This record gives sequence, structure tokens and C-alpha cells, in this order.
Amino acid sequence: MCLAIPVKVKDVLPDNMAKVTLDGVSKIISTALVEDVKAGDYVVLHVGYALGKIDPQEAERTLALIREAALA
Amino acid sequence: MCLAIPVKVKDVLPDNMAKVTLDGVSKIISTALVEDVKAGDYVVLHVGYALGKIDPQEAERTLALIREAALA
Amino acid sequence: MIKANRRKLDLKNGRVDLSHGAGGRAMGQLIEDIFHKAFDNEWLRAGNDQSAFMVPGGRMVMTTDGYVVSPLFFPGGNIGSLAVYGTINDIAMAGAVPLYLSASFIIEEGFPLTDLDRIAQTMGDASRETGVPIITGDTKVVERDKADGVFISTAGVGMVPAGLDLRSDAARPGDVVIVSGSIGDHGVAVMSKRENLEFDTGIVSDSAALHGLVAGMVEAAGAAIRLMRDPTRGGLAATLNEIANASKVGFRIDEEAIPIKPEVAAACEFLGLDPLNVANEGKLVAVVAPEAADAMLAVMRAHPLGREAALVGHVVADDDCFVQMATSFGGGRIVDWLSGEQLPRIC
Amino acid sequence: MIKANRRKLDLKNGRVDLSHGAGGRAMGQLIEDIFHKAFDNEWLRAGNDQSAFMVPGGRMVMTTDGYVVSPLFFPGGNIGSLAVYGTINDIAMAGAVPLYLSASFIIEEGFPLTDLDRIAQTMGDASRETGVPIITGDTKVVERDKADGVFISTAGVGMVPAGLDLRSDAARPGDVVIVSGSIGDHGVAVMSKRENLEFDTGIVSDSAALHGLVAGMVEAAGAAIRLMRDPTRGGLAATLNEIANASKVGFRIDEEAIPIKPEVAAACEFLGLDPLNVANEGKLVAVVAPEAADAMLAVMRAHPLGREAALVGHVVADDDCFVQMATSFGGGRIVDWLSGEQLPRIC
Amino acid sequence: MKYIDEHRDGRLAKEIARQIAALADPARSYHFMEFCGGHTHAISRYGLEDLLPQNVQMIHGPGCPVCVLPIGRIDAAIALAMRPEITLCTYGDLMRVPGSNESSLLKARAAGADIRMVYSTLDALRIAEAEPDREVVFFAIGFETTTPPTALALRVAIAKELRNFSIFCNHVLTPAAIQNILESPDVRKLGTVKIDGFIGPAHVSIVIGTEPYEFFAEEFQKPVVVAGFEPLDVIQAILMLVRQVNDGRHEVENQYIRAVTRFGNEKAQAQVANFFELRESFEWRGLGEVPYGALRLRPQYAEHDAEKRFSMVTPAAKDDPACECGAILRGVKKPANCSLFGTVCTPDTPMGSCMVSPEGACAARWTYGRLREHAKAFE
Amino acid sequence: MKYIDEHRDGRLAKEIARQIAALADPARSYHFMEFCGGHTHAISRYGLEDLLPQNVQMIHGPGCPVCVLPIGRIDAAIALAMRPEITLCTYGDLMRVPGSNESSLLKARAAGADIRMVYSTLDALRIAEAEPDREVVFFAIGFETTTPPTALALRVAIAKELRNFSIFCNHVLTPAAIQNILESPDVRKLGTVKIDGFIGPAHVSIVIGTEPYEFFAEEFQKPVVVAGFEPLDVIQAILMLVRQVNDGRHEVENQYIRAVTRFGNEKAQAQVANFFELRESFEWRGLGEVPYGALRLRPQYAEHDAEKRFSMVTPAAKDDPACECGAILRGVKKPANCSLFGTVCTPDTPMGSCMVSPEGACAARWTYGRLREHAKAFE
Ligand code: SF4
Ligand code: SF4
Ligand SMILES: [Mg+2]
Ligand SMILES: [Mg+2]
Ligand SMILES: [Mg+2]
Ligand SMILES: [Mg+2]
Ligand SMILES: [Mg+2]
Ligand SMILES: [Mg+2]
Ligand SMILES: [Mg+2]
Ligand SMILES: [Mg+2]
Ligand SMILES: [Mg+2]
Ligand SMILES: [Mg+2]
Repeated sequence: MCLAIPVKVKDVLPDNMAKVTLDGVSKIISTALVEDVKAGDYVVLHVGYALGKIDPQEAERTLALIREAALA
Repeated sequence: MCLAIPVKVKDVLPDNMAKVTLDGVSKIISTALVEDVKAGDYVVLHVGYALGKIDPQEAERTLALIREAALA
Repeated sequence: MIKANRRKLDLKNGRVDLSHGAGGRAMGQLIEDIFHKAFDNEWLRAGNDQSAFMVPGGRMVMTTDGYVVSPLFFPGGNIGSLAVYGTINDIAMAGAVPLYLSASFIIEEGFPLTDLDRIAQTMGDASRETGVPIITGDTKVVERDKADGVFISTAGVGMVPAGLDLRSDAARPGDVVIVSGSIGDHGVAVMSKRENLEFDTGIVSDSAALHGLVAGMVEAAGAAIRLMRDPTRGGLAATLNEIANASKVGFRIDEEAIPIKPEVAAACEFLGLDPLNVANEGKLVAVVAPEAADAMLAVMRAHPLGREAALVGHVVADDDCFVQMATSFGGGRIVDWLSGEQLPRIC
Repeated sequence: MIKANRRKLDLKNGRVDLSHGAGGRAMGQLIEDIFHKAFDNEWLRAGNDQSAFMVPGGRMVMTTDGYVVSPLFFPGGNIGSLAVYGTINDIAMAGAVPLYLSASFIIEEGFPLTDLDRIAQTMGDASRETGVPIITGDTKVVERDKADGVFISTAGVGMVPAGLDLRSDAARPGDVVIVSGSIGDHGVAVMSKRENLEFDTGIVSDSAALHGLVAGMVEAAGAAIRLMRDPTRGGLAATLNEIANASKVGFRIDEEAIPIKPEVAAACEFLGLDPLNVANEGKLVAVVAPEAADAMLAVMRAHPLGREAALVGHVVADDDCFVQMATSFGGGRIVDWLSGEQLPRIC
Repeated sequence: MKYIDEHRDGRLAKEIARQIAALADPARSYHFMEFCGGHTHAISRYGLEDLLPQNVQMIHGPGCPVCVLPIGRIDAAIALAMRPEITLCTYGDLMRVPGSNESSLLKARAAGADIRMVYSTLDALRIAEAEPDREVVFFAIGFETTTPPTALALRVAIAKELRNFSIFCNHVLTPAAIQNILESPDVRKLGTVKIDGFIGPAHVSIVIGTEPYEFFAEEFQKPVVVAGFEPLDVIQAILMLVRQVNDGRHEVENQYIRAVTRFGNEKAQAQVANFFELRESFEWRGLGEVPYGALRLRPQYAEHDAEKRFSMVTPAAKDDPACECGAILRGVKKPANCSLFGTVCTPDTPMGSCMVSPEGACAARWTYGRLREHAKAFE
Repeated sequence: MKYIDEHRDGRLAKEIARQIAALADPARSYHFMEFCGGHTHAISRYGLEDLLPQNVQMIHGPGCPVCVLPIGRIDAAIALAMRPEITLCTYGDLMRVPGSNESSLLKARAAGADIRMVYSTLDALRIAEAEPDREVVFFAIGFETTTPPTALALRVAIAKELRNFSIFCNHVLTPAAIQNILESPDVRKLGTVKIDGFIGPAHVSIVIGTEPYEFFAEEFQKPVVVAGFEPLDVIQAILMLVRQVNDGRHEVENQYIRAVTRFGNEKAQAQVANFFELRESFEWRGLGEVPYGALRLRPQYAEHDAEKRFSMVTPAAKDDPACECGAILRGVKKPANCSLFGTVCTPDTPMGSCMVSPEGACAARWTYGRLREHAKAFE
């Protein structure tokens, strides 16, 4: 239940629903809690709902930071 | 369902019910359709209800008639 | 080494829950504390997913039956005794010596552990009494209302004595038909405890393992036995019709010769049933060469399970495969399969 | 001779009703038109209550499993294929050659005949493909809501090649652990079709009969095999823990070496499951003497069902019987049985 | 089994059969209709016909309440049972009766309907009491014997305020049907019925007495003997009928004096009268519309009348045109005269009313008497 | 798996661990509490502790919503579920949580209660819609992450007029609990807690942002790093905490910048605010009463509030006195210090809150880390 995973939005569906995928597995979830979800977005999925969007730039920045720290 | 068999009243129970027996098998039935049922009576049982009482004398008389006819 | 202090199964108030079927420690505990304890033998102790045993070369038989009787407990037995005896009997009907049984349990969530334990103990007792161990098994748990308490499927294997080959198509005109005892006891005993049907009777199920009786018959006159069947679901009527159709013969039987207990007859009157359609779980029907009839009856009557054995009729040539019966009243009639669903869940 | 013009089973819209389990003609028709037709073989045609076959002397194994999978049809198979392959696999895990199967059906009133027919045909196909005939069976029908569509219990027998004796307590420190392919496929395929869990994936059940693969392994290096198990309910984690406890040893396995399909891993992320706990139906775990590891892997990889065979760890001495795993991340952890009911009705 | 075993004595039966053979005029034939399926059953079950001389023949009448239920009523019951709120309670006999398109209550159950087999109306009441959220409908069928139990159940339901209990009433009346056999317009179409006398069912007369047959016996000049269901009862009744015919009498005689009186069980009759009234017309399967041949609930019990409570409609539905039940039920034909008998139509796959219950004329013939159809001697 | 796999790179982790080891002052020790069970799970699952230097220790906090649910709430839910009209929907995690007297929802199911495991509040809504005759109660538990989904379900239920849908609300609040760990009266009793910093859960902060921790960090002078659940996220957060401690800072830092902002998801917050209000006090299993540590439905939604709709009472019920969860949840003790750990109390037979969910401190230790307790080296 505590699980929260990043998944990619494949199709935006009516009624604030969306089809999301993770490595070829897809599932229909609710996006009613997040503003302005578009196909291609990554969202954090939790108990059937998107809780928020992933910012790709910030994600890249985090990885860069980690790599930097690792090589320090 | 069309079955009607003579059974012996073993115990009269409350609410117009009675325990009846046939050769060591007993069952609880309703006697609400028959007046004045007593332990020891034989009744004709049909779909869980006594429909009428058997008159032992008349039963004896029937058998006598049959035997008589057979020997005629 | 810290050993987890496993909590004991609550055999008094506990119930089977979904964790008992999930392949984890709870399932292991259920199997060990109830089934292995009750069936206890070297094969189960080995803890493999299958059990091994030595067999001599020869003709082997295998059979299976599923048991879904309702109610699970009835006068004279429970689903567990049926599951052991019934499968032994299907082996014995080939004239074979039963050797080993397997048992597959499908249990409904919520089933009382105390009932499961009682059933397992009955099976263990039956297995020891008959000398046929339950050497491998399986346990599944399904959600509430996806089963009815417990279902048991047993399978069994046995070895056929050399030279014996009983087949359902072996009945020949002139052969005699022997039943090993009174018919209808099992079905009446089970029905007497059915909800909405309840009646009181002293009748108990005839549920019993027939391999001992059969061994005696085979030893005494094996060559004279054409075939044997246990008249379970559908009763004597169904069994005779099956044999007639398989062997392409007819039967002529004698109502007066068929042993029926007075209480069974009375219960059938109550319910509008014909005892010929009522299930048995400890009786056999043997079709036997006529010259061996007396010897066979004598052997059977010497065994506790064949004491009331009776010659009830004989095989006749009949392309229509009719089972005819001379009624005790003096007329004749056809004994047919029962149509429909009159007696579900009797075994 | 007037022959009753038996009405055909309505395989399109018909449903199983109580008369199909009552021992009368309706039951006979169901068995003949669906089961016997689908399984067709000489033993069933003989029409006995048990089936006979010749066996050579030697070591035989017997096993049984009940199948209650939900849903009944899933990507890559249905309850029928499971019931044939699963029991063959339990025989094969002893290194034995599977010979014959029995099948006991418990069917819920109202079950569509078309589904029953489809399941029976799948079983017939599986039986022909594996060369293991279903030679005897039983059919029971229970009232609506007393079962869940259909349950199947199969039992099977097989012969163990001379000299082979695989036992659950035979693992020894130093032995290697080989799995025959990717894990978790079956469980994920079944769960993907569960109501309220539904997700889309290309994953199909790995359901398959392993006796061919096993025969090759036994032939090539039978003496080096300590034991085999198919990691079904509870997955690889349960199987390794069972072996560890039976053999009183520990395991050290390497997460990176365990083959897991990316889609299976992804589905497990979705559901919060560990693939090590997820059921397989066409995979085996073999514990093998270390010197034979390479030869065994080569033999397995040459077989279509062992192409992805991998050495995933080895046996260590451990009184606590821990299954330890070096995680792909670089840490270590215990791989335990799953507690509770997380994945019911997977097989 | 007292009052049972002594009436199954084959030796006595043989003697009476000898009497019948001696009394039966070889120059003529005797055709007697046993109206009730219970008698048909006894005749077949014990092989009674084997004992009768060639010129005394039994004709199986329409007296099986299961058989005479028209297809449309089965269809209506199935439609009702398929409604999710309904629990339909029924005597087991009805489960396999075919409705239209090979339907039946048994198959409706398999398709999801909540249909329960009961032994007695008492069981249906128990269900209604135990499951107040279900609409429990008792599928009431039968002649005068099952009507009082239905009436009593209604009385209890009202007393206990079981508002979820109702009756789908299909109770029919014996005398009306017997009369119809002799006088309906169909008789002209089907040809003259050769019936020399009737055996009336004892259990019906335990309730209604013998009196209701008196008008009929007089009007149609046919003897009636009310008889029990044991084989000796039946054969004695046949002897009594042969004597009446020989004597030129057409009286209502009572073979079952051990429980039947002229006016019957008045307590039971009062229960029935309290709750039921005549229907002007009601279809009997095989016989067609029978005037005043059935009962319905009185309007003041509409709340417990399933037909009204659930606005049930009885669809028009017809039997296979090849089915000869109409003629068989009137004694004009025999089952063997039907082209469907034993081939398309069997107890496992009944096509017409006479095959649906084991007590129907065709079913009894199939189950107990095919031998004779095959012209084989049974010694 | 994008955004997952790259954060599970063991080589990078080893490098960061090396950094941590290099930065960690050998003269002192570092005790960090990961508040959330998700982090506990990741630490155990990937064996993260094996990578950390001896003087950097992780303390498993109370952040598992399943674990902190008091026994009395489980008992109340079981009592409710046993009522025949109720269908209780629950996340699967709750099924095995022990109530009083070895009860659990799993055993209540076995005893006949209608309890369904759901994956999402959407499933519970679907059940309520499909089965209008059932009273469908959603057993709502969880921190700020599951509260918006509950709020949304309530909104849909009201819009669709699903009057048979209600909520048994057990939602609790993260910041309140963290604060309680440091300031509750129990701390005196249990001894001083040595915690040098906290790891906050990313999914909670996706919803509430990082801002709610600012007051706390300042007030208690403890650094907080909000981090994701992949092992690299966690180890990076540990590195960030070590740096703060070394620098003498006590800031709220955001490791999960890819989805967490300072003020969080305001749309989700608005949903929550619309339907829920603070409870003055609520018991956390192990922690005792936590002021303002939980939510309840606003009074205008009483119709959908199971506690009011069904007049639920929460019985007083206590854990085994030997259970050390209270001290463990506050970081004062470790599971191995509990005399019941691994003998009487195991994941199959949990005695206290820390063993009931796989994410609880004791369960995670049992499942993933017993080896270390046995002082065996794992190379
Ligand atoms: S055999 Fe069948 S079709 Fe023919 S008259 Fe009888 S019931 Fe009708
Ligand atoms: S081991 Fe069990 S009893 Fe001990 S503290 Fe942990 S949860 Fe409580
Ligand atoms: Mg069998
Ligand atoms: Mg059998
Ligand atoms: Mg198994
Ligand atoms: Mg049940
Ligand atoms: Mg048999
Ligand atoms: Mg097995
Ligand atoms: Mg196995
Ligand atoms: Mg198996
Ligand atoms: Mg069988
Ligand atoms: Mg169902």
C-alpha cells in the first residue's frame, strides 16, 4: 500500500483517468489529483492514483548530483 | 409429490405438529388439517401434512372384503 | 539459533483462512499438524512433492473419485471415510489389491479446524484399518462460498492378481448376479440428515472397504467372476443398466431376492424413492459364471461384509439391454436409470 | 429395437445442471461427449470404474494436486493445462517418467458447457503432447455458489529410472542451485486477469510439462542431481526455504543471476510483490553436485524449456536454514517465505 | 409397514385377477381410466397389467398435476424466478418439466435463478421467515390434495405477517377434468372415447369425499370407484368396476373406506374455501381450456398472490404438434401411437405433458412397460 | 524501468557509501531515523546497512500506517465487518494485522465477515455502485499519501449519490508523529533519544511539500532530508544528512526534487481540506495519544462517516506489555532488544505494531536482517 512508483502516461482517458505503463505493463489509474496530465508525462502512482508529476529536468539533475557525489 | 402414505402418530406436538413413524423411521409433520389427532392414530401423510385419519375398523373390513373376493 | 515458537493451531475454535492455502508457513503447519499427524506414515514424513514405492511387475489399476457429500458428517461415517473406502472399492472392483492412496483437499475459507481434524483422523483410521496408506496429498483453500466446507479427491493404485481380467463388457447370458448385502443404506443415512428433509432413522451408512471381501472371492473363484461394480451414485438400477449397456446384454432380476432393510424401505416410502436408485458405499454387484454361484455365495457370506449376499437375478440375451424385474407383487417391470437430479451430493 | 434419439449437448449455450452429476443418463452423456471425447484413449473406452495397465517392476512415484486457479482462463493456458502439466511436473521432480493421470472434476451448477469443453480439450491436447494419457476420472456437480466454476484434482504415477533416488533432504553444502528459466511468469499472467487487479502485459504463463527436460538431465548426469522441485505456490523463495529446512542446510543465492523478465519485474513493482514469491508452473529448481554444474547447465540449455537455465547460488552449511541473497544492489538479505494470503488461487 | 404391506400381497392379487377374468365377459372389452398418475404409477410399478385378462384394459388419464401444467405457466415461473429478488420454492417434481425452448426450472437454476426444492409448504414458509429480504414465492401445483397445505401456509404467513411470502397458484380440480374428458368439443375431433368406468384417487377423496363424483356418474352413466394406491386397492377397484359394468350400474363406490367418506375432510375444505375461488377457465396441458377447472386466490389476498404481486403474465406457448398427449389423456390413443414416443421423447428429454413426470402416461409406459411395446413375453 | 532502475545502481551506491565513510567523523556516531516504512523496506530489501560505516546507524521510525493503527481500531473494524449488512473494503496490508485475542480481518473473513481486499478506493466505489444493497465501508488508513485518494472517493460517492458508501477514517499525519517522537512525555520515561536527523518520505511530500517540516527542523534543531524510495535516493539522503550534521546545519533539504516541491500538490491538499478536519488527539499504536496527529471527516459528511453512521465505538485494547514497540518506534531500542522478537513474535504471529506489516521495524529486521542479529558476516 505504501508503494509509490514512477510510471509513464500513455493515454489520457475521460473522467480524469489515464492509461500508464511501466516496462510494457500497463494499467488504468486516476489522475484526478494532479493538474494537467498529458501523454508522455511521468507521474508517481500510489494506490491507483497519480500523486504528482515527475519533472524530467530535476530528475536528470538528481542523477547528475548522485554521480557527482559518487565520483567526488 | 403425489405420494400419500399411512403413518402412525407417535407424539402430538405443539402448534398442530406431530411426530409420525413408519417402520422405525420418524418425521415431524403438520396435523393442522385434521381434527383431533391423537398418539396411536394412523393418518394419511401427503407433502408434509396429514390429510385424514385411517379408520382401523374400515381398514380391517377392506382387507376382509379383498380376502373374500380372492377366495370366491 | 533462535527457533520461532510456532503458535499451535486452535483446533477448538480456529477456522481455515486464506493463509492456510498460500504456500507459506501457515499452510505447512496446517498440513503437518492435521494431515500428516492423522495419516502418519514414512512417505509423508519424507516431505517430497510425490511419494515413491517399489512395485512388482504386472497389471496395475488406477482410479479416482471426488467426494462432495452433503452433509459432511452423517450416521456411519463422514466425507473422510467415504474418500478412503470409495476409492479402495473402485480398485477392488477390478479384483485388485489396493496399495496406495493420494488425497487432494479443497477447503472453503472459514471451515472449522476441528471438523477438518475430525475428517483427517477418520481418514487416518480408515487408512490404517484397511492397510492402504495415504502417501501424498495437496491442500488448497478457496474463498468463502467458493466451495462447500471441504471437497476431497482421492486417487489410488492397486495390483491385479495374475490371470484376472474383469471388464465391464464381460457379462454373458446365463451368468448370475450377486449383491453383497442390503441396498440403499448409505443414501438413506445421508438423506436423513439433509436440511429440509430431516427424518429420524437408525439406519447408518454401509460405507466400508470391500477389498477384503473381494480378496476372498478372487481366491476362491476368481476365474468365475466376470466383473464387479460398487453400486454407488444411481444405486443398483444405474449399475445394472451400465453393465447391461457395456456388455450388450439384459438382466432379469427378482425383487423379492434383493435385500432391503425395512427402515430403508420405509424411508423410501416417505420420500417417494425407489431403493434401487439409492446409493450404496459398501456393497458390490458381481456377475459370476452360473456354475460358481453357490461357491461364491458361500465365500461371500463367510465374510462380515457379505453376510447378506444374495443371488438377485441373471443375465439374459437382449439387444435392448433392458434390466427387467419380476416384482414381488407378481408382475414385471423395467428398472431404468433415474432421470434427473433427485439425489444430489450423496457421495 | 427403438433407440432413443439422444439430444445433443448444447455446447454453445448449455450449462452444467444438477442432473449432470446425479449418476443418470445426463451424467453419462456429459462424460462421454466432453471428457471421453477430449481425452480419447483405450482405457476410457473400456468404460470401467478404474483403468488397468502393465507396469514393469521397480520404483514408482505417485502424486496429486488440486487446481483451483482463478480466473480459469489466463494468458498461456487454463486450469486444464495446469492440471495436466502440474501433476506431470511433480512426478518429473522425482526424476521419474510420468505414465498415467487420473482427473477428478468438481463442477459448479451453471458452469457453461462451452468452457468445460474448452478446458477438457486443452487437457486432451496437453495429454497427447506429453504422451501421458488421462486414463480414469470422476465428475461431481455441486450447487451454485458451492464451488467456483470448476475444480480439477489430478493424480499421476510414473516410474523412476533405476538407481535414481532424489529426496528433499539430499542438499549438501557446496552443491549448486540451478533454475531452469525466468521466474514469476505464471503468477503475473494469472494476476493480470484478476478482477480489481487488471493490468495489461504481454506475459504468458510458463505452464509446461518438464518431464522431457528432466529426462535429458537424468540421462546426462542423473547421479549428480541431489533433488529437484518445481517452484509453484510461494515461488522460488518458498521452494528454497522448504529444501533448506528439509535438508538442514542454508542457501546463498545471487539476485543478479536469477532470470526475471523485465515485464514480470515491472508488474511486481506495480503490485508491490517480490518476484521470488510469485508462482511458476513450468520451471524447476535443481540442486546439483558442483562438479556437474557446467554439464547440467549445458544439457538444460539445449532443451527448449531450459534455454535460460542459470546457476543462481549454492548450498551452505547453516543450522538456521537461512536462504541468503546477495542483492544486485550489493547488499545482503534473507529470502523468507511470504507470510499470509497475498496471492491466493494462483494454481 | 402397516396399511401398506398387506395391500401389496401378490398372491391375493392373483386370486382377485382370477375373479376378474372369470367375471369379465369374453364377448366384450372393458376400458377403465385411472384418472390419477398415482394409480398409473402403481399399475406400472407392480406390473398390474400383467395380471389382467386381455379384454380388461387400463387407460392412463390426465391425473398428474405436473403433467397438466401448461408450458406457459412453466415459462411464467421461470421468468419470475430469474428476477434477482425472487426465491422460487417448488416441489422437486417440477424441476425437470420442460418449458419453451428446452428450458426448465433445473436449467433456470443453472442459469442463476434462486430456485429451491421443498418437500412441503412448511419448508417454503421457513425460508420466507429466515430470509426476510427475499421474495419467497411458492410454486403451488396439484389437485385437491395439495391445495389445503397451500391454504394452510397462507394462513400461517398472514398470521406471522410474512409479507415476503406469496403463492403462484396452479391448483386444479379433479371432477372438472374427468368431466372434460367426456364432454369437451375436442372429443368430437379425437373420436369417440371408449371408457367404461373410472378409478378415482383416494387422497383426493379424503379431502373432497366421494360426493362430487355423484353428479358426473349419473350424468354420463359411468361407474366411478374411489381407490387407494396400493396394488391390491387398485385391483380390487377394477373388480368393483367390472361388477358394476356387468350389472349395468353406474354408481360412485368407495374402495378406500378406511379413510374416505362421502363428504370428505370438512376442516380442510373450509381452509381451501377461505382462501381460494374458482377460475372461470384454466388451460390443462394436453386437455386445453377446462371451464372451472382450477383455483385462484381470492382478491382479498392479492398481496400474497404472486400473479398480482409481480404482475406475472402467462405467455402463449404450444407443445410440439406431433405430441399426442391430448388424445392419450382422453384415452383415445396410447403412448405407442405417438411417433415421438421413445425416440425423440423420453423421460430424459420429454416433449409432452405425458412424459414429464414419472407418473405421466408416456413416462410410466417408457419406464415400466416398454417390454410389452416390444411384444416380448415376460413370464 | 525509467526513474527506477537508474536509482538501483549498486556501483554508484558503493561510491556514495565511500563518500559517507570518508565524511563521517570517526570520533562520533550518526543516528538517523527514516520515518517511513517504505524507507525501512528499501534499506532492508537492498541490504543498504551493509554499505554504511559502523558509526552511521539507521533507526526505523513509526512511519508504517498499518503498524501505527491501534488494536482498538482493528477490533472496531472487525466488529463492524461482522455485521451482516456491511462490506468492509480494505488495503491488503491490513488483512493480517492482529486485533485483540488473536483476531484479524483475515480471521474475521473466515468467520463469515464480508471483507474485500482492494487495490484502490476506486475499487471500493465500484463495489458500492454494483451492490447498492450492501453497506460498503472503506477502511481508510495511511498518511498524507492515501488521504487524497480517500477524499476523492468521497467526492465521487457524493456526486453519484452512493449513499451506501462510507469511510472508517484512520488517516494520520506525518509531521505530528515526528514531532511526538521527540517531545512526548514518554520520552522522559524511555530515555533520551539520540537522533541526529530524519529522512522524510518523498510521496508524503509530493502531497504536502517540504514546508511542513520547516518549523520542526528549526524548533528541534534536527536536519530533515525528504527522499525517494529507491536505494540510491536513500543513500544520497544519508550523505546529505551527514553533511548537515558535520556542518551543524538543521535544514529541510529535498533529495526528491524530481517530484517534491516546497508547497506540494495543492489540488490534492484542497481535496483533503474539503472533507477532513483535525482530530484533537488520536492513538498511534506504540506511540500512544498523539495530539492533532490524525484526521476525521468533517461533520457535514456524517452520512459517509462510518464511525457516526454505524455508531462505532473503539474499544480500549492494549498490546502485550513485553512488546517494546514504543521504544523501538522512538529509536530508543532495537527489535533485537525485545524479548519476544523472533520467538513468540514473528511475521506469522505478530505481537506488536512493528511486526505486523513487512514494513514495520521488527518485521523488516526479521525478514531481511536476522543474519546480522546472529552476528554472521555476509560477504
Ligand atoms: S411420447 Fe411424448 S410427444 Fe408423444 S404423446 Fe407422449 S409426451 Fe407427447
Ligand atoms: S518483536 Fe514483536 S513484540 Fe517485540 S517489539 Fe517488535 S513487534 Fe513488539
Ligand atoms: Mg473411481
Ligand atoms: Mg467410485
Ligand atoms: Mg501440491
Ligand atoms: Mg457455503
Ligand atoms: Mg465404482
Ligand atoms: Mg503434487
Ligand atoms: Mg511441486
Ligand atoms: Mg504440484
Ligand atoms: Mg467415480
Ligand atoms: Mg460463484
